[in-house]
Amino acid sequence: MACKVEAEIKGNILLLRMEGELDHHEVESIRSELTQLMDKNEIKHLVLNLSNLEFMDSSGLGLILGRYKSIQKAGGNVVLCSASPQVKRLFEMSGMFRILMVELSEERAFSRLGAVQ
Amino acid sequence: MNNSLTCTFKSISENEALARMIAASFAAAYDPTIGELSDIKTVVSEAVTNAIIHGYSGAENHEVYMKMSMVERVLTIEVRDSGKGILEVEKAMEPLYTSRPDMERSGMGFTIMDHFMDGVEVVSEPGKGTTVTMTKQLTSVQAECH
Amino acid sequence: MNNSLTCTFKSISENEALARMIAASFAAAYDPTIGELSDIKTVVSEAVTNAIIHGYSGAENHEVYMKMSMVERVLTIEVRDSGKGILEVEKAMEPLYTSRPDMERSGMGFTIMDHFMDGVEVVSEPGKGTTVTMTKQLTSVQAECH
Amino acid sequence: MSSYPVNHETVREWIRQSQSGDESARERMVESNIRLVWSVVQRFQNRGYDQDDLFQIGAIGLLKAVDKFDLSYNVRFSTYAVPMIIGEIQRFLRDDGSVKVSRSIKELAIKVKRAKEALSSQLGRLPSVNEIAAHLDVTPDDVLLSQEASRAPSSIHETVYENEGDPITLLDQLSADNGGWFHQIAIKEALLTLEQRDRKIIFLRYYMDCTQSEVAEKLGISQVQVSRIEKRVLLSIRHWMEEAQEA
Ligand SMILES: Nc1ncnc2c1ncn2[C@@H]1O[C@H](COP(=O)(O)OP(=O)(O)OP(=O)(O)O)[C@@H](O)[C@H]1O
Ligand SMILES: Nc1ncnc2c1ncn2[C@@H]1O[C@H](COP(=O)(O)OP(=O)(O)OP(=O)(O)O)[C@@H](O)[C@H]1O
Ligand SMILES: [Mg+2]
Ligand SMILES: [Mg+2]
Repeated sequence: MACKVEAEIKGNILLLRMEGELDHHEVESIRSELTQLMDKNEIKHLVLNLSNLEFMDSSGLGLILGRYKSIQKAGGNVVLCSASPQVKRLFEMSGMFRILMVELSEERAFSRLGAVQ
Repeated sequence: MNNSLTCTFKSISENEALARMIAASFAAAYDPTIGELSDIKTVVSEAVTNAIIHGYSGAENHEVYMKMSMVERVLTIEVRDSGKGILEVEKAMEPLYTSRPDMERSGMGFTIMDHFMDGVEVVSEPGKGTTVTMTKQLTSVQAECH
Repeated sequence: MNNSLTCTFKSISENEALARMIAASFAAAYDPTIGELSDIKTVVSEAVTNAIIHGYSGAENHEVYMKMSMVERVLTIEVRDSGKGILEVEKAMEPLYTSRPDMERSGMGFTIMDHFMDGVEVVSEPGKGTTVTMTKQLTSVQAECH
Repeated sequence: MSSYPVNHETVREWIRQSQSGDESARERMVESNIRLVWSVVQRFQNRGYDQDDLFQIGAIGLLKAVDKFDLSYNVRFSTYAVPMIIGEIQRFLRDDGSVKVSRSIKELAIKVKRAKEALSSQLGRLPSVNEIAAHLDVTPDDVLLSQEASRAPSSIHETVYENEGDPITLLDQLSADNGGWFHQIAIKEALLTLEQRDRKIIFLRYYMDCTQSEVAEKLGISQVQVSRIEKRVLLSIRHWMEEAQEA
């Protein structure tokens, strides 16, 4: 299944809801759209809702890490609010949980970032 | 029941999903758990992606070969390319090592294969190509609910 | 996007389902209609079953070869065995002709392939094997949202 | 099932009678071709239709064939009837069949996801594909396909930037204090819990930056062994750290 990304912008926070399968093929096209979107809207923080992401491999890790780096430069944070066990395992394996904030819901992620701002 | 399947497909990124699907279909006959199936799909995705982006540097007119076999519930998956090969296999297999940080690769591919499978073997010759062979013992559904 | 895939698998009846799945996965990338996908699965099933039960008379230690390609939304499926071959192809393709009424075959396989696909070609040599090549034009995505 | 071979001339006679209004001849035609209709219907399995319903539709095709068969031609009735039966069923299926796979698969994918969750908590483990299929009353094929199919072509393509020079690892790229997979301090503590050889391997690998082969050489074991031990140790460290965190 192709990967669908739903983006929502609130102030300087970008919320991404990802759905389907995030592999190298999908990442290639999503990345450029995403960087454009982030630049254009002067995004500082990123919130990831991956609850409907059925599949991800290291290509997805690369995509998220890439965004993390630019977010970090801007002094922002990347918050993960939901992910399947398969995706969580990859995050764990690659040490992603050390750089991601984890929250239980989109709302809590927003309010936490609001506090950080 | 033992079985085997070989296939060859073009080195286009669309075929990462196709390879995953073929692997999942092959394994499905052995009634794996959804977790095992997802592991299998992940490692096939890693190996095929490597063949396409590293082995063939993204050139689409090449072929990737995949062989799967099942013997006594031990699954063996071989993914082979005739691409540029790996100079230092050891180093390539290190966690977080990538030769393509510019492509936002994270260098986790081999580490993931290693973790999700029972065994991973990489044979490569620069200029000739790379063969990754992975094995995994599937649990039997009965064995789990003792 | 054009693509092609070849695969080889053992002549065991379990692989009828595998071949169907592979064909479905290959075609699914082109977003066919449900009807088209079912047609494709059915004809692959017919051709592979023929290779196994007629070509190899049910012997399990042989190989069936399948090739799929997609060019401009024209799907070509080739199924090949190196089995006993067909003496009279014309006759074999007639509706209701079967050489195995004892197996309760109904002699409908080729007729179904003919109806579900745009073209079916059978090349066979007794003692050498049989190749069935089928083509089908998939509806274009636009055609349905008029 | 009453189906029996009927000779060619008898069939033609029945058709003649049937076409001139003899209902019982028409019925006999249907009866003697039940097998034929079924063998067509079989080919439409797995399309989500009741076989009996499809049989009824197929029988309509058969009757049309009886009514329309031209006795002046010298073809066998079955040769004429089979396409009519197939055609009738295909016509019946066409409306539904023209739905794009992507749409129906999406719907099934949602069901599969729910079933996965429900069965996981019910069984206390991840369900198998067959268990999900049985739960949803669909084929295992469909479960698989719903997990991964219909990959729409991607729209935007990006430019790949080529970077000359040494490859940089992620570790270099992530600034701050990130020194590997572990917190430096926590790992030191965890290391104390290890056997001597295991500790040495981890030390060489993650503090001295040795490759697996280098470690193997130093310890006089094979690289594969190093890899195995390392995997096991990392796992135990992770467990240790998780416990430490919970405590
Ligand atoms: N088939 C191959 N052909 C040539 N080189 C390869 C091949 N597979 C892997 N490599 C080399 O090994 C390195 C490590 O591979 P690995 O899959 O672990 O990480 P990656 O592909 O760089 O990043 P990631 O998989 O996390 O996206 C690659 O960067 C590449 O240099
Ligand atoms: N691959 C093959 N090798 C050898 N003979 C074949 C092969 N495929 C078909 N045939 C011959 O052609 C005949 C007709 O094939 P067809 O698929 O139409 O009917 P069937 O297989 O006999 O019955 P059904 O497909 O309805 O179960 C077969 O009975 C067999 O004699
Ligand atoms: Mg990789
Ligand atoms: Mg047949």
